[in-house]
Amino acid sequence: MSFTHTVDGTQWRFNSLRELLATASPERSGDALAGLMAASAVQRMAARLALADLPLRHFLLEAVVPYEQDDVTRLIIDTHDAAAFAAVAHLTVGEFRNWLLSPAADTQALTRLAPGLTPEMVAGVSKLMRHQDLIAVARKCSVVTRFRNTQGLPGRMGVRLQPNHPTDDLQGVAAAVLDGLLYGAGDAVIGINPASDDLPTFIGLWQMLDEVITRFEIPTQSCVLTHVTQQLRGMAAGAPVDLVFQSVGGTQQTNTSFGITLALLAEAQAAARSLQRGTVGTQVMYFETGQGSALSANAHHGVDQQTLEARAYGVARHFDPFLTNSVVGFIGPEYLYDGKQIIRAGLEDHFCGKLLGVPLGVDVCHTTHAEADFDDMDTLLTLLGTAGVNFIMGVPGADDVMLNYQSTSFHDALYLRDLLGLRRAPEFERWLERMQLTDGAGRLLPAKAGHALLAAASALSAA
Amino acid sequence: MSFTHTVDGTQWRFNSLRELLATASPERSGDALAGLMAASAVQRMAARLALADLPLRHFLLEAVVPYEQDDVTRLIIDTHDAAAFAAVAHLTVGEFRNWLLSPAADTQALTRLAPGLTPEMVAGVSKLMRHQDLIAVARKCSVVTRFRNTQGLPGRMGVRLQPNHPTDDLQGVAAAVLDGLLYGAGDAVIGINPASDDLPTFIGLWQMLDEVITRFEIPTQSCVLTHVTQQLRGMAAGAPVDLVFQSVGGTQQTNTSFGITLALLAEAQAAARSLQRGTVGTQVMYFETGQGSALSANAHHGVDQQTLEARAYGVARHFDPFLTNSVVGFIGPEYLYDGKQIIRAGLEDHFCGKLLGVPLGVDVCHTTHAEADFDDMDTLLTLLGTAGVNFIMGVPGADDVMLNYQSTSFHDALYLRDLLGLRRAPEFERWLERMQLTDGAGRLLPAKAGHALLAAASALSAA
Amino acid sequence: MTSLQPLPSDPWAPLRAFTPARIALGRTGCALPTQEVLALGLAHAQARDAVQRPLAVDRLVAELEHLGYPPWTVHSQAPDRATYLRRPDLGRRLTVESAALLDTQRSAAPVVIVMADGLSSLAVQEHAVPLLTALRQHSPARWSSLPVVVARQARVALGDAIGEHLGAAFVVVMIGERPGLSAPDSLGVYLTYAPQIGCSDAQRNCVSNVRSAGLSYAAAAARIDWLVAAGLSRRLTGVELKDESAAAHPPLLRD
Amino acid sequence: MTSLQPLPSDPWAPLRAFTPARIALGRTGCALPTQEVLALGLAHAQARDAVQRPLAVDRLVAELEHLGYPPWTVHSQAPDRATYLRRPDLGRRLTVESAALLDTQRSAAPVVIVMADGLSSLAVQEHAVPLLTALRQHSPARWSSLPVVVARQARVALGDAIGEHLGAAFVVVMIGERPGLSAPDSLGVYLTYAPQIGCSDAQRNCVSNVRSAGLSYAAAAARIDWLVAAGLSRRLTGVELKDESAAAHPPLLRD
Ligand code: B12
Ligand code: B12
Repeated sequence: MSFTHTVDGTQWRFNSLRELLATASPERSGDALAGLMAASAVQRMAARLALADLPLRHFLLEAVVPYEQDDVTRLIIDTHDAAAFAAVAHLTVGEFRNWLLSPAADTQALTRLAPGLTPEMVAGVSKLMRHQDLIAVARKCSVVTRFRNTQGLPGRMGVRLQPNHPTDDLQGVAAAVLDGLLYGAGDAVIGINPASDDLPTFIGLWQMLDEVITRFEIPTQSCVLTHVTQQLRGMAAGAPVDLVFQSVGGTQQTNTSFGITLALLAEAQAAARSLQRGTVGTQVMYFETGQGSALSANAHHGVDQQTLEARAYGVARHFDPFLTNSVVGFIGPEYLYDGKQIIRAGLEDHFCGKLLGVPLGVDVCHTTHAEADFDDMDTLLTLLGTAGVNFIMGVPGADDVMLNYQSTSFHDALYLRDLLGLRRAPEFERWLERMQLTDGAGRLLPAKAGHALLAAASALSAA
Repeated sequence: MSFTHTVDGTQWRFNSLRELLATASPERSGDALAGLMAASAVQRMAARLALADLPLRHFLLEAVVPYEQDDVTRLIIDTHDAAAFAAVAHLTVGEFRNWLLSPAADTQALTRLAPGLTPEMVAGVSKLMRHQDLIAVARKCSVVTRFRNTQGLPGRMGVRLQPNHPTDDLQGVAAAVLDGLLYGAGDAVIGINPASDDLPTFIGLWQMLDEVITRFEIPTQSCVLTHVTQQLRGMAAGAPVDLVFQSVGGTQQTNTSFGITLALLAEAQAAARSLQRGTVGTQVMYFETGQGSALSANAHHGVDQQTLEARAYGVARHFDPFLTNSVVGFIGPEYLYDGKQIIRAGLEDHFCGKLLGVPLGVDVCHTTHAEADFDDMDTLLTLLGTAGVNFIMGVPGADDVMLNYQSTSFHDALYLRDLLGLRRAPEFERWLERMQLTDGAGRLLPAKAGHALLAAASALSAA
Repeated sequence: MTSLQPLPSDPWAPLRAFTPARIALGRTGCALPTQEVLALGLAHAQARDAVQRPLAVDRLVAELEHLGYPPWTVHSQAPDRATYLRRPDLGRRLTVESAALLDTQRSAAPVVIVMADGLSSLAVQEHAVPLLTALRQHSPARWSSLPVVVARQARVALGDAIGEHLGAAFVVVMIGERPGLSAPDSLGVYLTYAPQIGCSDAQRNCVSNVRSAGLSYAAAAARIDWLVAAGLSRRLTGVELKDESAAAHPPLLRD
Repeated sequence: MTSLQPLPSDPWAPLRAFTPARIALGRTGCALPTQEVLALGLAHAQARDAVQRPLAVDRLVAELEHLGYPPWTVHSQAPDRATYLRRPDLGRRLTVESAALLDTQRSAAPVVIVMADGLSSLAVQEHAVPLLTALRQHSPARWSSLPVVVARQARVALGDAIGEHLGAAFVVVMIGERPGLSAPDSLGVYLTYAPQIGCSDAQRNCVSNVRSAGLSYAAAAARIDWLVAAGLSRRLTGVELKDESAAAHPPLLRD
């Protein structure tokens, strides 16, 4: 379908929903690269005005990627909950923004609505929203998940402990794990990105993490972020796999380039569930996404990268994840050029994920080749804290020595907790206090000589 | 004095404190314009490393603008409180940052320290700080001031109601005043920037504001932001002047270009005090500052614009102000090029002001000719909210129709209050509740038909 | 602009008649309604265009010639808009050619008018000539015959250089103020006695916000004329010279 | 680096021996100590330089010639660094001249090596030749004589185009990974069977983090050689081919 809007006598025309959404998107290097970006600020505003008038229902009639060609579109359409949608079915996108910001849209109403929303609707409304809107609405959403602890409770924020090492050396990884725990991090997951690709290494990592978690009775979960097929092999070999990880994208072709299918994800979910390793819940999936991956795989079908990112959350949602993480500044400047674009994208991703009912965390990060710095990261981190992000990353000194990018440090998490009073997952919070690593208010205490974790550290050094 | 630092075998040399501070400053269009900016990122880091090693005491020995030539330098040196300084006298700038972020630097300690700090020390340490540091430390500072209400109490934030009109039309201004009050704004001050420059107009404005405040018994204060000499004339003519306003800069020459002297400010302060119009306090001065004004007046003496801005707070501090406002993005891109530079400058200004003991508010704003937009403003606004800013602006729809720039709207203030639980000045909060404009939690209620302010609005319409 | 279901409007909406300010916008929760957010966004996009738009010098020159003020055209040292925005210092200096041109044209008239693009060429394009007409109507003796200079990529202080090179006793700079969201075409008028390179802003007076929704041509002309007359006779402008052209306004809201 | 009074250090500081990661940094309140903030800032400044640094092609070519692998030099369609960073699509395509050059050079060798600057020319400059030497040591038969292509402004997928034009059965791309704060010189090796324009990343394997503080040349060579051998014999690379070159590691921290 085509859309028009007239501004001061000039008629602007948009030939499809895809084009309308792309033209309404804020300036972004990835959309420019794909040739989708608005040609002028006035044209962009015309697209937003046209989008504001579009009935939400229309999103159920016009797919941005054809139903016949794409299993992500089919997933979205086939699992759409019309009953939940009824609450907003009479609204246009612009009216939907008004409703979302109104007191009527409280946590309960938003939770009920989530299954009625498609990724494209959510992406669409986000394009009419300023930073403050993205924050104010996301903050009202609540997505609570459970495995060995409870993530996403109001006023709380988790941290993924990311103890990567350039050769996946077990002692090196263990050292970073201890560092993170001593800094009070690791409730969301202790998740290692391996540099290597061989099963024995992975099994070593799974076992080591399992031993640490078991020995110190830590109410948390582990993950080795290799390809899902390796994790299936690991589970088959009896490895102690808690969460199953996979990068996912918003189109079938992107997922093909990642070497995965929806069926493969379902298989992995079933396999991990069957291990029954969770204690307080059975949500076993951990997904990562990031604007630009579809375009990078030449699999974007002329759709803007933010809409495709929301579609990736559509994929994630289907597998009832424990965690979903937008690695927002991870890939590079070809998709998000500078701090400004990374900050906006981080807020959009968080908003879209939460509104869809996905437990969204954000890897607040940048690469050295982007025009961004630690100031920008502090900004995004702080904004996401006020927006109620489910979890962030914890990397020693913010410097990932294997993935080669700058994320958030354990210190950054402490800053944010202190600034906004954000507590850890309740089970993990109690554990830290029991271990005398934090005081009653969750503030870090200096680890006393002879502390069990310090003893483990000494044992490691002696090994 | 000259300073050197060696990085990876390369020796970097800085020929004066002035040069060291400028080179250590983050990228900024104004410093580039003045030819003061670091030539490379590595050179900038070398300057920061050298600065970290510099003893704080050195700032008392080397003035950035010569003592003999500049009355601002003389003010800073002559009023320095050595006893207060003693607490940190043994530290280098880098150690001072460590101390500021440590729990030892609590609100009390920082309040005691303030008179012992010079603007240059504060500017210096800010150059070693990331956004999160600027926020975390500023938040611990507390600068409480009083006139007809109390500004700066912890957990509270004021709003200046800015009802400007392109011809200073009394009805037009009154309409915007009512709009702001009905939106719960105006506790910091109701302050009009006049477009015109004639005393009768000012007297009309002063009288009108006085009538509104008196008639509705609003615990707030008014201000007409004309040149201080006009305000002196107004007071002489018996006008009801609450706060005296003036733009100030960080060098004597800048102030000359503004047509003022320190003596003139003292005269105005004495005149306003003698009117005894405050009810809970006697702080009568309102200052505005902004990075770039010295350079614009060709009065910067080779000092970077952020250090000069801190010196302007040195001027403000001397006159015990009720409010001091950095109009951070107000002037234009030649001093702060884009959203990123405006955001950083806003956080620096707030940090420096607070650390010096100045009641700093920020006009979170941008001009159309800068590379910035409302997203950037939302970002800075939210960050400053977490940092504990004393007050922000409230402009109808964020669009100042006389000064031609975009500031924050009454709505923006509501957003920030709701997001962070920031309350209004206690006296004004009680007034709003008494007037049934807010509920017990400070949330805006719809004004009921027949409300006194609505009646005034009707009377105005009928007039 | 859009056809969204409107939100309940603020009961004081009738006050909008009194001000171009965006009052009584309504709200959804704490936020601006979608319509208003979009209206602001569109105004911002348009105002950014206004900053970039070049002055149509030919049109302005033709209008001035028609009115009997054949102008000289000068250029600041800022070659283009991008440079102009980052380098106000260059916007305050004349190119060598422009300075040379003016040097050959030294005039006997005490007052010179500069029409400068500033940050909004639109403002000068629309309002400078009508304002000059109003000045001539107000006080034909002073304003009927005097040199006019059209200046491109100019800052206020370029008037000092122009005045100095022309040997004028007084310069009146009509310049485009930075474009706002509701006023992309606002004209500012800066008045400097004894203009010379290096004058500070404390030595000028200002009449601002001249445009349809702002100060009318007639009212502006009255003020400017008063300030020029007073400035010439008291031999100064700036902080020491206060605008006394108007009478007191009656207090309002008194019942 | 600076001479600040150090803050109390974390008691687990000895663990630093096990990892290049920035562990046990200490803290002041919730924040990183000044020393660490400055160290990060300096590393960031330096790593940003590493992104910009051009590959010293002549030096690399000379080294390869000396080793007995006279290389061909090609360029992607990204003319310079600024374009390369914004246009990965261009970094995946050969210039017309480069494509033509390779077309005339079709070789019989099944495996071709591409040494590409990627995001860190430093990585290729430092590690590509030693890695090739290690490969030749590990398995002289496979690695002693084969074509090497030096590619500028290249992305991983440029190897597909190179492989296709040369008609190679297998392409090994040694490429500079994006520079990190502690590893400005990390080399990644991407292996693709039957390379052709349009291959997806699911069709490749990867050996990553080759550098002094990372995977050693010998260990990397063993993996690469295993993957090439397995890939050639099973006629595929990618998700279906799992690296089985190594033996199990013993579990740790067990007491
Ligand atoms: C950036 C990156 C990504 C990005 C790539 C997007 C992009 N456009 O750049 C994203 C986030 C999408 C990604 C995804 C994955 N990655 Co990755 N990735 C990296 C990283 C951090 C940097 C790569 C780099 O600098 N390349 C150099 C530049 C010049 O090349 P480029 O042409 O611009 O980019 C291409 C390559 O980066 C390639 N690529 C990226 N990751 C992977 C992984 C594999 C197995 C392959 C074959 C190719 C590949 O895709 C890009 C586009 O063609 C490396 C770590 C490192 N230190 O290098 C890990 C790394 C290469 N990735 C890895 C893995 C495991 C994956 C996943 C399989 C994870 C998962 N379970 O889904 C997926 C899927 C990859 C696939 N088949 O497409 C491992 C590989 C381990 C191994 N030895 O096989 C690494 C070493 C570390 C890690 N754990 O993340 N990755
Ligand atoms: C920007 C601005 C400033 C900036 C100027 C810095 C800069 N480099 O641009 C700052 C914040 C420093 C400033 C200060 C003041 N300003 Co002022 N300013 C403006 C504003 C918003 C825009 C001006 C503009 O667009 N100029 C056009 C561009 C192209 O010119 P430019 O060469 O780049 O900039 C020069 C002029 O802007 C000039 N200038 C700025 N303000 C003033 C004020 C006076 C009285 C004079 C003579 C010159 C002057 O200084 C700049 C550098 O030379 C106008 C409102 C408007 N709608 O125009 C008010 C305005 C001109 N300012 C005004 C006032 C009152 C002041 C102050 C006197 C306030 C005070 N009490 O201290 C001071 C001091 C001015 C001085 N003597 O230097 C009034 C003037 C009223 C009148 N009719 O006389 C105005 C109309 C509105 C207002 N209330 O702020 N101002």
